[in-house]
Amino acid sequence: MHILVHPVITPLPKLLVGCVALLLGWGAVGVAGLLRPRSVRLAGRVLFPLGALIGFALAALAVTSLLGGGIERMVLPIGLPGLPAHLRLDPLSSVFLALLGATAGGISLFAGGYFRAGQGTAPGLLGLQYHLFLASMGWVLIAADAYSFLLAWEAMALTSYFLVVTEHRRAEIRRAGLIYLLMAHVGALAILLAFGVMHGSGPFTFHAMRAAHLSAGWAAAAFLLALAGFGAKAGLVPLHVWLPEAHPAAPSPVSALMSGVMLKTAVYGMLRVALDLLGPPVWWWGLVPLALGLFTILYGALFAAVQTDMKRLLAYSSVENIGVIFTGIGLTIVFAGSGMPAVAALALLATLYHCLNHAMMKSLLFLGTGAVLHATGERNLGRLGGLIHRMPWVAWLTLIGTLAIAGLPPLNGFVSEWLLLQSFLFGDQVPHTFVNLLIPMGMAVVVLGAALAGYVMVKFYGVIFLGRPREAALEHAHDCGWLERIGLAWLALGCLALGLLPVQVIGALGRVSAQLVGAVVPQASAHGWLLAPVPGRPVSYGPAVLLTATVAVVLLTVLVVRLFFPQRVRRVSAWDCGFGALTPRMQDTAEGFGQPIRHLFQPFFEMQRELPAPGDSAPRYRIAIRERIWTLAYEPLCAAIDGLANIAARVQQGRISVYLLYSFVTLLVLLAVALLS
Amino acid sequence: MTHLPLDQQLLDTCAALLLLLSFAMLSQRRIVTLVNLYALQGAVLAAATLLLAWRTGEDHLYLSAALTLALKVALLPWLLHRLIRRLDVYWDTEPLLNVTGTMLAGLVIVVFAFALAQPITRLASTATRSAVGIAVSVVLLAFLMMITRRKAMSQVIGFLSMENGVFFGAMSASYGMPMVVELGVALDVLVAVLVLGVFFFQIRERFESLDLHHLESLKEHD
Amino acid sequence: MPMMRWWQRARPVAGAPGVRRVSVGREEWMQVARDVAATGGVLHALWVSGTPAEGAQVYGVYLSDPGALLVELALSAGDARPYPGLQELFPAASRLQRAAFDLTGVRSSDPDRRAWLVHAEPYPFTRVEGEGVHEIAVGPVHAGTIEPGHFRFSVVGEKVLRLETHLGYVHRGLEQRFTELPILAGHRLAARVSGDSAVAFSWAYCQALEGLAGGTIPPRAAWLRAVCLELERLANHLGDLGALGNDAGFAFGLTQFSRLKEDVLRATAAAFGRRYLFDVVVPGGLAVDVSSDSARALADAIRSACAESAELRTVYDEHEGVRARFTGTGRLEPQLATQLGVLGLVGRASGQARDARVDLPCLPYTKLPVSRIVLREGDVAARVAVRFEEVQECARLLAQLLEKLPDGECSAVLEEPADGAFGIGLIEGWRGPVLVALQAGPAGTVRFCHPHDPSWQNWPALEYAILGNIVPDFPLINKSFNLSYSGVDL
Amino acid sequence: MNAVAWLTQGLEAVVALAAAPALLGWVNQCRAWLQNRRAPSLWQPYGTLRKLLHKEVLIAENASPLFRLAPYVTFGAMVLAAGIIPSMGTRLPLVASADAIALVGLFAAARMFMALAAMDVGTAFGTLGARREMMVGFLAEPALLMVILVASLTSSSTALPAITEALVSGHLGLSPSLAFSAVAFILVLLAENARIPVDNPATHLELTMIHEATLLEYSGRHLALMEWAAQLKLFNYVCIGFALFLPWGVAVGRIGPVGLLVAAPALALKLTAAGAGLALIETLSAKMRVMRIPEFLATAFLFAVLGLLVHVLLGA
Repeated sequence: MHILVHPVITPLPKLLVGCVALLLGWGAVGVAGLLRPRSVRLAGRVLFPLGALIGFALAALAVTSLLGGGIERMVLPIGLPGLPAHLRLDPLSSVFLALLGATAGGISLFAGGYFRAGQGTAPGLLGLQYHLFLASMGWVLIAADAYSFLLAWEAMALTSYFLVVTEHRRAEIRRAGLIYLLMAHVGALAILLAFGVMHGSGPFTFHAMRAAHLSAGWAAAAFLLALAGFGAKAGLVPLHVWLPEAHPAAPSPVSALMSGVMLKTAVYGMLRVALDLLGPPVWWWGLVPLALGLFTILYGALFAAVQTDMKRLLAYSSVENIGVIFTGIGLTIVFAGSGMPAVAALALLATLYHCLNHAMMKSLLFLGTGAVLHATGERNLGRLGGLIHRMPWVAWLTLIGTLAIAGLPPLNGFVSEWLLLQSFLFGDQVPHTFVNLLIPMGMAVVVLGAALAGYVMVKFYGVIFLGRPREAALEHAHDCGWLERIGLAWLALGCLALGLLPVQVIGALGRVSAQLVGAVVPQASAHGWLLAPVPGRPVSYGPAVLLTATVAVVLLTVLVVRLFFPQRVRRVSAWDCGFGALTPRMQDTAEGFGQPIRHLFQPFFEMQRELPAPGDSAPRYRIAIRERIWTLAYEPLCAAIDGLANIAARVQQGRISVYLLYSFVTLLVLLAVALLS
Repeated sequence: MTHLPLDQQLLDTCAALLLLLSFAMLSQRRIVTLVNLYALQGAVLAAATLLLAWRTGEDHLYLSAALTLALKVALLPWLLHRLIRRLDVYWDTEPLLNVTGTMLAGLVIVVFAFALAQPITRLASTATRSAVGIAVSVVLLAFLMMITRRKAMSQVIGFLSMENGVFFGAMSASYGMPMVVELGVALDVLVAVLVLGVFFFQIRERFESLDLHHLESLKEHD
Repeated sequence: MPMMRWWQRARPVAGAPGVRRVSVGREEWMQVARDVAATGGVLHALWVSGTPAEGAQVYGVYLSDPGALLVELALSAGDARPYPGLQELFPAASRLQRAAFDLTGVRSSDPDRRAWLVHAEPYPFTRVEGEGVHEIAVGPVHAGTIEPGHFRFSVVGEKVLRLETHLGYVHRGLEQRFTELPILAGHRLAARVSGDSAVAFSWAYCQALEGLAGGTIPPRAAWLRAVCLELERLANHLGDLGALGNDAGFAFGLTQFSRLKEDVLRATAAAFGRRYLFDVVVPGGLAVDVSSDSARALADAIRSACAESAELRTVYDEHEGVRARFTGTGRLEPQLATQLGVLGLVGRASGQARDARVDLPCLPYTKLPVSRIVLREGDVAARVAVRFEEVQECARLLAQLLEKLPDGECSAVLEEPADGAFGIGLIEGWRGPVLVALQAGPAGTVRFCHPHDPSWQNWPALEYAILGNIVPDFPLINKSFNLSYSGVDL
Repeated sequence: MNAVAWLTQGLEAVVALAAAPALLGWVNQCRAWLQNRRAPSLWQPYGTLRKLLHKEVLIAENASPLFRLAPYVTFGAMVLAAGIIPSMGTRLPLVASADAIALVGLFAAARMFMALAAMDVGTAFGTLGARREMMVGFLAEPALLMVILVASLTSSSTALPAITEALVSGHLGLSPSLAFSAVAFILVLLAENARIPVDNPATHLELTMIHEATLLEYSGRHLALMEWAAQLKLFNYVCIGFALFLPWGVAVGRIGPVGLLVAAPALALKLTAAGAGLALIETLSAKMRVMRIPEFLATAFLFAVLGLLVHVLLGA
């Protein structure tokens, strides 16, 4: 197969135009909702499905662009004077556009059935915010200058903020929104500074930035600033604090969109800056995201394990997955900077693959919790249970997402995990002492994180869907509607497809590795149906074969057992030790699942516990778990800022003439500086 | 992958075994087992010395090996076992750091030790390049063991294991110390153990326990 | 000494040496209890005879400094007022009072009014409030071949926040059955109160009966009874030590100790004609005599079992895994043990230096001093250590008993007791002090008989010992207590 | 040729299926002898399976289809794993579709299904078993994976056959890092197969058990499949150990059914020795406190990491 390492720039940007049109289409769908803002039927039955169609079209278009492998450019005469909006569609953007379109399509279908008239924002307005959010994310992915990128970035932050505070009448949701907005802006500021450093003396277009030659120090500064900015958006520890607050606060389709897609725009930004705009990366840069990523994996997994709110659990699981992705980015940079492009390509593929996977499975899970929330009105794991009997569609489709995110073959989560480990195995060949020692040890953390994810997911699925209902009200839970089912099924299908067709997906993603690190990996073994992407090593993985073989063995077993041992099946009550009064209270709870983790990883958690006294006739138990990071970093930081603000407040006099004096003095100082330089 | 000669492989294996035994000692709380592990470490050390002697043809290394065997595999463990029986201390109390924590710290120490050994390694002959790092690790791990234990008995064993590390390091870096020094060290160790034995009886008579935190009470209080 | 006041007022009771009886009024009932508690005494037994309609007596037995004090509170007929409950001073009293209510309808002032022996309605367990607390309900049907009892754990994950036991699944109506038997045949039923303490209960019954009938037994019978009692102790301890090893997953221990126990049982069978010593102790003496040859063989068997047990002790002590499981598990602090009035073996592992063989010795223990074995750690390891040391002590006693066995008859004829005569039997069984209170009826019948097992005191202690431990350590802790179910279900 | 290869593949799985109960029987026999007990017959596990298969199946009223699916999935995964592990031959068709990482994934999938099924009925013991099973798993899996990754660093491939072939051909020589990973592997094997000191396969005390607790609600053929899967798992783990540390006797290169026959005695010999060793370890140790298991597995994990470190440091 012929791969274009230096793609040709096509003269007529057909696909890019189509792309812009589709994004505008989302905008239009959003505006259309304002016609009858209170109408649930219009938004649910018409607009959201329409938005879904646009999403699918966008995905199709992006895949076409990716398979074509070309780069398209366009300049739109909007924006600042002298800086029109530059747009560009290349393999990297295409992958993320495909991710956006395909995921958003499924989520929009679900959202069509999900939003009802409630106390929060009116459906029409919600639709506007929702579709503008989608459009701004798309715009981020095709923007090719700092100005339009940041504009779209801020639009994305603002629209998502409004979506987070949909139920703004609750104080904790307003607080979550505030933290989110604050972190988003701190992040945006870092990105702005990064662009400021990168543009050198040229214009603010990405093209100019690629051409600019930065000194080593400035390049490193730009990289670290970008890492801080995009890391804050993605939820990299310690900048993740907004994520477990904001994701659960938002309505479930929005949580799905934020976790599944919005976090990936940050990953896109990181890849764009580190591997494209900054030119060939320096190997040691990679160590920073690698170390932070590894820590994030462990941190996210541990906190997910002790959560009792199902959406917070998923939010922490997102933190963990962002850790995996940033670990991959770090590895890519280390390998690319050490003259190992083929291995760098492998690590990059693992990163991209995990982005796609996480978009699919996390959206699926968030939508699943949305359906549960709708049916039961309950987010607390302590009051759920046994829903597989009441909501079979949601339960079985969510099971696919659960198994996928636990990293089990033959589903998709395993593929990216596998690719990442394969690239880790080259870590000992990095030509820097110590680094070659430490990188393979990082593998241990990835593996531990993956295994912890399995623990977390058994807790998540088991407590919500299996066992006995913990509350009587759950008996009346109902399954979700057909539109929601299609949305869930689409995402589940995505998980399956990504899991079973890695050869094809890797083939398509090869364009990105060619663009960013200048190398591709082989995809298939000699037979053609086994994934064998590891350069120079005889390793292969065939999920389809594995699945077929498993199904064959299982069917054979069923057949043999049924044929030769057709003993009848009798339904009886569960074993109760002769006591005769099993209650739902006799099942492990979310706290119960968290207890061993809390016990084992005590230093991570800040716990306040109230244990019942022995012999107390009305015993009580209470536990509150907080992240130490609040007491260690954020609270002192807030206190410091408060202090500084108080000092600054002295400047405030309330008299116009004093303020004019300040302005005047500032002007003079600036002029003096200009004069002297 | 480069193919190393067989004797190098054997030497590397000995080095790895030494490290393994150090970690095993780190996680062991039963003092009798600690002594046995120490004896085993001595045996591996003797084997390594023998190997090196055979390889380099340096005669005094044969003597070294014999000395190691006699002292560290036979005499000292025998003395220690006797001491344990006499003093009736079979178990160390719960270590200050749990096993996982100790092992993690040990892991970090090994990485650090190899960093430390880097410059020496460059000077050393190819034959023993990797061994220096392991020797430093063994010394530091023994130190860690002494830090995390309460009972004087395990601290003595830690001290002896530390000496093993020093010996292995010297041997691999420069094919052993001069014979006089070696004999001197051996004598020193022996005397140290005897003196400590007497010392233990004194401590026990004073405090009726060998738990060293009792020594804290000797601190002057104001 | 406030206790001396009561002690001087009290009059000796027939049967066990060192027991005195005092009748008190309602106010004094509480005052005695307070005085006993203040001087470090414990409540040993509490029972009620009679009914509210025809008048009832509430009895309490305290083990205190000068000896055992039997306190009697008479409630007049038709007096429906509850008698003052002792649960504040002696936590174990609560269940005794509730059980007494279930049997007789005489109520105490205890606010806890849940039925204990009557299982008519679902038992309301104390619920631990708070998010995430869940329950584990085990029993009455268990996986092993053990007696029925229900355990309700309130846990978070593995951590136990509260344990509540519910017993009474094998209530057999023993007290009533006693009254249907001739008084001279009651020892057979007594032996079956708790099968593993057959000798202790039947001896206690016989001691009470012989006391109230005014008879004495030949010295040889007393010595042989002690042989039986110590053999029972030895066999049970050996069995427990094996089972404890097994519960720690050390099956080697189980097989070895099972074999040792079997050796002892076979030697017992050779000497007494029975593997387990049911119906050997009979009113007036012993049902079987032991020949000097079989006594010698028995002594040999015990000596070798004891030596092997000592060897196995080093195996247990030096085994890292076993040690890790035993040490610090299920700790019952001496202070708490005092507060709960824990008795017997479990108490001795938690610093409660009580042994009826030493404190209130009867023949032959008056002639053969027993050394008390007391440890203070209170964990499973301590309870194991107490067993190991008691095995050695048992072997020493048995050797001496068998060596110095007096000659002569081993049984005497007992006269029928007078109507209304009252006696107490108090024997230190392997588990702890076993008490039988017996009142004769007319013409050789039983008016009233109350057998009391030390498990009554120790079951609540188990609920405390598990706190802060993890769920899977419970079987081990439970086995280290090894309490009787049937002994308290009655 | 292809048909022959698949036939051989099937044969290997069938051999595993047939031999797994005997391995357990052998371990039980050795254990009994070491504990001075009279040993049960070697064929006892077969009898148990036969008995269970002929029994009526009882299912809890509130069990979902997941509960009935889980035994088949678990069993299927274990049979498949038996086909993937090069216990007798290295060049078999299924082997290429899953490397060692996928194999660990397969085990994890089986475990997850079992844990979910245990939670399905909603009893105290089932959920408790599921939690403990996952607690063992989340440390045992990484430890196993690290062991395998250390081995794959030495042979530059995560494919088990490649590792085995590299070892058999002997051009690796002595590898000190394997000493560390072998220790780690033995610890993991004990934990993953519910052996003492992690779990007591002989106990049925509800409060202490791990693996048994997850099976408490199963009966009849479902229980038979679960038991058989557990026996296969033990067999598979022992065979992974052979593939990583003791590959001698495995037929390298293309083999047919005849080659399998030649490799079988060597496997039987190794299994006999391994079974006796396992019984010895179990007899000598006591079951540890449940909350110590993580410490035990962390030790395994760290030993594997140490092996990695030694490998990188010594370059061997």
